[in-house]
Amino acid sequence: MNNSLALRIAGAAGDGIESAGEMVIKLCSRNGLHVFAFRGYQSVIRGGHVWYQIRISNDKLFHFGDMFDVLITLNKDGITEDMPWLKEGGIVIYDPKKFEIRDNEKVKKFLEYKIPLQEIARRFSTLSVIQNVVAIGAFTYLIKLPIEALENQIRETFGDKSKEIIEMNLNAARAGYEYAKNNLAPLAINFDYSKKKRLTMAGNIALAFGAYRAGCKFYAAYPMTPASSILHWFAEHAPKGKMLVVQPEDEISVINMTIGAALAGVRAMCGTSGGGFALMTEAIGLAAMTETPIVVVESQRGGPSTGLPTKTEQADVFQVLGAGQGDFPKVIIAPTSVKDCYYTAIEAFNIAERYQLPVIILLDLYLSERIETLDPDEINLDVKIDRGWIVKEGEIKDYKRYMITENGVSPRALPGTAGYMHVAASDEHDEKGNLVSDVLAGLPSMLKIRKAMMEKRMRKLEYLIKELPAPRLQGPEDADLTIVSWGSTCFTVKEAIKMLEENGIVANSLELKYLYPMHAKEISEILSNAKRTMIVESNYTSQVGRLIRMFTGINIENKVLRYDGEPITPIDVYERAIEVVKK
Amino acid sequence: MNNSLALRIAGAAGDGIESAGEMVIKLCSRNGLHVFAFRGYQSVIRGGHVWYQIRISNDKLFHFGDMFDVLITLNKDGITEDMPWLKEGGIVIYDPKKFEIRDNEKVKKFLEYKIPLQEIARRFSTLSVIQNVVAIGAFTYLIKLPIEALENQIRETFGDKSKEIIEMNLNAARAGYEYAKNNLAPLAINFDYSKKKRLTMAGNIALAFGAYRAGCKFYAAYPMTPASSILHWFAEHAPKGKMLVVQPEDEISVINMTIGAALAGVRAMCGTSGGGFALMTEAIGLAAMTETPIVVVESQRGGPSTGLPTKTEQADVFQVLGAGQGDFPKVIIAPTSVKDCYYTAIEAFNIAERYQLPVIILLDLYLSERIETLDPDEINLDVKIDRGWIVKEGEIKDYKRYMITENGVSPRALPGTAGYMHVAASDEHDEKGNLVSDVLAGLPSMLKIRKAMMEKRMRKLEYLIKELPAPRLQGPEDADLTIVSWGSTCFTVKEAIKMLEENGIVANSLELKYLYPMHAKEISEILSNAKRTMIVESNYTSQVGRLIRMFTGINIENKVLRYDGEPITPIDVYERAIEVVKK
Amino acid sequence: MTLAVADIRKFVGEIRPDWCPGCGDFGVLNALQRALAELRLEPKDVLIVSGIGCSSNLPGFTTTYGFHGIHGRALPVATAAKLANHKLEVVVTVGDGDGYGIGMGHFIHVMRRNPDITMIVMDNQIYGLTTGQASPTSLQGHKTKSTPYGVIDEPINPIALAIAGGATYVARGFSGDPAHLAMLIKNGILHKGFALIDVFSPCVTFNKLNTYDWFRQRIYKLEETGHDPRDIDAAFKKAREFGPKIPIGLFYVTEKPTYTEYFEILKDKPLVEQPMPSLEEAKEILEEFL
Amino acid sequence: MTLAVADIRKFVGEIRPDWCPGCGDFGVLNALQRALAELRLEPKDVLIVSGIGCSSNLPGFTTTYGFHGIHGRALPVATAAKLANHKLEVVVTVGDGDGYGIGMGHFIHVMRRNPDITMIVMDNQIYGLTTGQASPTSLQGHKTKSTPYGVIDEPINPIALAIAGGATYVARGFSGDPAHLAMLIKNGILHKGFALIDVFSPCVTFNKLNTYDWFRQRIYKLEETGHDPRDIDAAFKKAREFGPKIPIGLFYVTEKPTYTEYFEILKDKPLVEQPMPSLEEAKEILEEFL
Ligand SMILES: Cc1ncc(C[n+]2csc(CCOP(=O)(O)OP(=O)(O)O)c2C)c(N)n1
Ligand SMILES: Cc1ncc(C[n+]2csc(CCOP(=O)(O)OP(=O)(O)O)c2C)c(N)n1
Ligand code: SF4
Ligand code: SF4
Ligand SMILES: [Mg+2]
Ligand SMILES: [Mg+2]
Repeated sequence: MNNSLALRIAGAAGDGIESAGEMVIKLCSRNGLHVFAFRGYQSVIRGGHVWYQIRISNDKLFHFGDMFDVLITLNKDGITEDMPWLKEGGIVIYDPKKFEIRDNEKVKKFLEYKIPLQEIARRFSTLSVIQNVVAIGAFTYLIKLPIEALENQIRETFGDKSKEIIEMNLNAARAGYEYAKNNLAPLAINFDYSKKKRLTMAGNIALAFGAYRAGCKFYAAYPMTPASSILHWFAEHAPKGKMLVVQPEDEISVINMTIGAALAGVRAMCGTSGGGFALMTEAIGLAAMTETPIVVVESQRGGPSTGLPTKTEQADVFQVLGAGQGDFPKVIIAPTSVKDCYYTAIEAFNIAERYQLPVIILLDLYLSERIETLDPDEINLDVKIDRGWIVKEGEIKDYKRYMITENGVSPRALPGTAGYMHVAASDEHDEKGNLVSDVLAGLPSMLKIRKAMMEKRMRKLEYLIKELPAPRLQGPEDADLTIVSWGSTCFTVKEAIKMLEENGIVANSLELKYLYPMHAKEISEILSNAKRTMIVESNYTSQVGRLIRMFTGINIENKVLRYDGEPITPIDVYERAIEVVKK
Repeated sequence: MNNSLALRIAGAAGDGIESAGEMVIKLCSRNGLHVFAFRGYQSVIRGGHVWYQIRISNDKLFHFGDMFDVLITLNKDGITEDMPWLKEGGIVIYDPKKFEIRDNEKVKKFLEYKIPLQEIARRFSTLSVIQNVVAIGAFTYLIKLPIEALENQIRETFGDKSKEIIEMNLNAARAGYEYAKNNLAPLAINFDYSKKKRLTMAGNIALAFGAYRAGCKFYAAYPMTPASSILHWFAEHAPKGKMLVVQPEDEISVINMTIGAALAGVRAMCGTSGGGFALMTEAIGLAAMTETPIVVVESQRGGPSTGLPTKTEQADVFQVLGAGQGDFPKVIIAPTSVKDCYYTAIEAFNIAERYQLPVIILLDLYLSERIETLDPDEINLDVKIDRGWIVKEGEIKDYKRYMITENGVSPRALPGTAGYMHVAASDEHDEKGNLVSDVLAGLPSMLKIRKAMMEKRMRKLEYLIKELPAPRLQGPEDADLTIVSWGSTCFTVKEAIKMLEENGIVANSLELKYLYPMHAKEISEILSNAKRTMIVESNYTSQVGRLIRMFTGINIENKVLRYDGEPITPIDVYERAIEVVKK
Repeated sequence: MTLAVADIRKFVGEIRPDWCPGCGDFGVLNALQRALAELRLEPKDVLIVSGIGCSSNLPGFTTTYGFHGIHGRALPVATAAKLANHKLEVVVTVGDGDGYGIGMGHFIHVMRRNPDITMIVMDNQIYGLTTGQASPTSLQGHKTKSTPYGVIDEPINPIALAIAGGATYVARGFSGDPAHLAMLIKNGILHKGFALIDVFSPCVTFNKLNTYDWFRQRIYKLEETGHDPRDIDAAFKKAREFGPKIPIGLFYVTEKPTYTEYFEILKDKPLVEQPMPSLEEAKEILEEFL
Repeated sequence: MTLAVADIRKFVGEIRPDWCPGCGDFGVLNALQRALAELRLEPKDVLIVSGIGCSSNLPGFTTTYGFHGIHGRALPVATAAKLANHKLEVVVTVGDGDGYGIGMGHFIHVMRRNPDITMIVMDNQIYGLTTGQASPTSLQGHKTKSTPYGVIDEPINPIALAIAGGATYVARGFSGDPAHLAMLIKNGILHKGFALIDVFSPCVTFNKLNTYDWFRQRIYKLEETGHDPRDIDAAFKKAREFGPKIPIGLFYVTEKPTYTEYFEILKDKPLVEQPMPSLEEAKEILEEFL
């Protein structure tokens, strides 16, 4: 009896795989299970081969599963394309009337659970997507959930649809359930349905919700996979959340609007992927120079250039690090889980406003789109909002917008406040904001001002890094191997470490969230004390490996790198770890 | 008797300081002297304080002079602002009728050479710029050149002007000469005027000329200091050089046009500074992904953001390194002298076409604008042009634009060639150029193609680095100190090392030109063997220091960093070197 | 003109278009292939440049040279490719988001230069490839993924902008009428100078408002009225007609020198065929530095 | 309106403009200061947003809030600042290169949204700050540093583009006539919606062609003709007049809802004054994830 299971639903784009997946996810999470789900799709609207993989368990999950136990496939491609990842001895659910599996296609052992999906579905509707509901009905039986659970779920999902539609779905679900009950054996699982409902969230949405919670009032974006769902969430929730959402002509406008809104005093954020971010880089420097606090989300996808728009990668680290000409303070944070996306959004706004600089949140498709379950109390709504030093009328004399201070942070006055009028300028300026680039540049007195302003701005990072929680080694100190990961891959490593443990190998883990500024001292200490080190990241050149070496001098020699567009799996990490430890 | 002298001419913007400087430069270079000149000015058209500093010598020069020996100032600002850099005991040439130097302004000892510039000038013209000519006339006497030398120079310079104008200038020059002869003592210099004429070139112009020589047929740019003079040179020489020059609506258009022209088969280049380059980053990836060879010039200036538009800095290294999302091959070359600008342009085109990728030439204002003299035979016109693998009709069967090869380079077919039609795509593609991002992404077979294509592209850098000349240590191997410099600062270090030598300290020098890919092994070896190391660069964070550490693990602990907008001087390097060696 | 099927086939690529069944872009592709065939062009002499979007996948479905660049930047690539080799027939095929959203700056500026290229915009009033957000031509009130409560911004008017921007050939087609569209494209390619052909090309998946039917109920052909496409004022009036009646066809045409013609050195031969500078020529320029 | 010198002084900053003596931008600055004074605005309530260029230095010479951003991007900054606090009077002051060159995309798109901001373009038909290259409004044939053999591209027509782009107030002034210009600016600010005021503002240093005299010989005032600024066709005709006679004044005006008005939540109070979400509100949204 297992208490964990991975299901893959596969079919053609347009087959409704996404909504079928979502229904399964909700069905499980609302019945007290943990879920971890991820979707495979292409940069095409119809006709590609798509899949949704949903891992279900009584316990917290860290990955959607290297392999899956059960495959529901709506077409033959599911057999030819998905078979490599079906577990030996797994189950394939399919409609034998639609296609047959030839012997030469049985490259491994599996059980065939044949269900006449189409035939059953036709009883209720001519819509082919109803087949999914039949299959989910059967699956509900197989995982030993009562049909009522699915019925409730259907009523919720189609709440705003007509009675007929709801009935049609209910009937299809029941028929699938009945068919399975009469013909198939339930799975050997032992799910505990007594726990309370869990939240399900994708990384992007957790981040959007966190931003909302932090008081973000302005979100701007130009559509771009995999960041678009943030835009959609904000657009949907704008009236309720008293927020403005704009979709301007391009990403240059997006970020400059974000700066404009922040200048006027609201918390403002924008989001994009690598290509859109490339267009924003000039204005990242503008935000830093004018000391306007903004939050920019970059969700990475397969590059270079248009690359693999619907696939994951973590290869934009140097793009965000190098964004904008010149030396200036910026912050790069890569949240490590869906939950962390929520808290990172809040933290990002607090940092941005406390230090009056641009904060970049670096996600990737895998974190943006994967779905995790959370206990409701894991999302603490009672969070600290720190808007930094915004001066009120009359509060200060001899106001200087860019006053030189110990930690580099100067008093910020919002337009409309009497007495503090000034120009926020992208040219080098003195404490008052007056340009020194024009008439004065190069004169002896101005060389001093320039130097002081550069140092004032750069000091922010020195102070900030002291405030940020330093990374700590997770797991036993004297492990055989220290695995470094960042962002979306951290959870994968957690799972790999469990697998290693089960095989008698002790590994510990260094998860990095703050990429820049970096905790060089602490990381250096940890890595110097490690027996062996290995880094895990989804790119070709080991970008964060390079970053670490740049700031610590330490070369992490062993690497798990993947750049084919699919997320790194625990198996990838596990296998390489074994090699490293054994060599 | 010195055989070297530094002159500074100072005045208000609009006083004609630039053309006065140019006249002195030509006067000297055409009479067989070496010159090294640099200009200080501001981001304002009129009213700023500007200067031109010209160092003159019998020998090759590497800097415009930490301090100057002679100041010609047209206004009082020259006294208040330029005095710090006048050598103790130097000479100030000024018009006592225009202003007087008060005792409290004499912060150091200097000789006053008073010339009634205005009065003399008025004899010939009401144009105030004629004062410059009078001053240069006097200067000609002071450096013991016959007046005929200046007369010839004036005739050349005003060759296309009216007879009256030429006469007016000649008379003013003669009058200045006469006045000096009658009233002032010539300088204690020993210039050798017997050598043949030398070329004078600014870095930008040497680069433009090199590009022309390399067969560049298309130059695109949007005006931006300090890159604009490349545009002006190309625009001027387009008809003669059979080139097209365009100035489109923005830098995004600039680089995409460059790609379009290169695609169609001509050698194409574009140029900008940091802010414009920020807008180009997306298309850098496009060039790499479509494997279109382009050359992009980025001349750095004081950042961040608009920053100090007319001042120098070397702080865009990470911007160019990180340009564009994803991992892909690009090349970054930072020429180290004016002469090197010429050869680098040619090399850049050869690399771009041989490896079908974007090559970025990284200059800075100091190198772009400084003027050096060269012996005519230092500019070899008989250079090698290597256009790489361009396939002719019928040459190849089963044509695949992105054929996987050992060194990653595939056969390039120009549109218009029969039989090789294909699409060059920014999406990931197979060898034929067909997209794999669309219907196929994520399928098992396509994961392989993706991986192979990534590796094919990245292999280019592995092959290229082997071809590039590795950096070598200059000077004695067992020096007390190894000084690392790159780009525009290399020459400064040369001069500093001479100063150290004169003071009994032996330093050697590692000059870096190829920043990416980097000769990690060679650099690592050199630095590991050094007694002490020090890096010299014009930025806050020691960007190339970081780069070196990233690729070698070696931290160059001692640094000479300057970020006030002025070029690093030999004295800056010398003083820090002494500290480092003595500590 | 009689046209053998084989002639069109010459432009039909190996890759089957991956558009949704019924997508308007099929009609555009067919019309373009037909126009190229009717013009008796050789695939090797045609360069189709696109950006990113469903529509921008078009070059991959033909047999010509193609460049599938980045979002919004087809026009600069195409302009320079034409300058570098003006023997090529250069066609730009993009979406409304690509051409009029992120690419707006280039769109306005290309018209000042009047390069002899033909720009076909598959205007489906939606962002197709990114799964259905509002585009610059989405109508006010349209509910999309990014505007669940309806579009606020007024749609841009590409025809009016093209006329004001100085385009020399301004037309609109409908992918539901490929013969008419092919005629517009053919004339656009024949036209000496920059030709814009905005095409109503319905997105059957994400735009449930502006469907084939929606257009069929509204469109009429300018050719069937007395419209004089040489009259800029009449054209500007017609350009603003977008309600119960929507005109398609040729709005405006005029003659101006093309970009290529302005460059003296191109009179002789295309840039790509010009020789590298000789040693003598280089020496002459080097003299300037002495 | 009687206006004390003190009223204008209120908007005169401490920093002396660093423009060349005689630069057209002085007239624009004066006219703007005058318009703001006549409108009895308080400096604290005015936000002047600019880009980069000689002209874009303007905010530094006033006493209001200012944002001196990057080249070409003033409009997005200004649009969003206005959305975030619509109590602010937002004015954009940029050059022709900034507004019509690199900023063209934003220029066209801002008009669709009709935010209540006033855009003043100091159009000197040259790139001033970069020392004299051709700009998008440079006339054909004009010899500049980047076009030593004369400009090739046809100049863009900002007035025609603004009309085609949907601007609701389209005017042109001349910095040599600051009283008239101040009137245009004042009415532009009073106008509810996006107002464009293109200003002939000669660059005395780098544009030796389009001088004060050049304009004085050509310009006439639309107000002094029978021009009806509510007639879009007449406006489009007038917009194309650019030869021996060049009209200045108000070309076109109309009414449309402004951007701010479209957002329900702004009816109540400016965005910047809206409270953070309460714990209850947040809880309610969190429920959606259960
Ligand atoms: C710089 C950049 N931003 C955003 C995207 C994402 N993107 C891809 S296609 C597209 C819009 C597609 O709409 P349209 O141009 O109208 O073409 P359609 O798909 O409707 O044919 C967008 C925004 C991108 N590829 N690059
Ligand atoms: C992205 C970018 N490209 C180029 C520049 C350089 N630049 C500064 S001002 C300017 C043009 C100035 O012309 P205009 O906007 O007409 O203003 P003017 O100086 O004539 O008032 C340019 C190209 C820049 N600052 N940023
Ligand atoms: S999503 Fe729309 S535009 Fe894209 S292929 Fe489908 S129908 Fe065509
Ligand atoms: S250069 Fe031209 S635009 Fe700039 S300040 Fe001088 S006159 Fe004015
Ligand atoms: Mg579209
Ligand atoms: Mg201008």
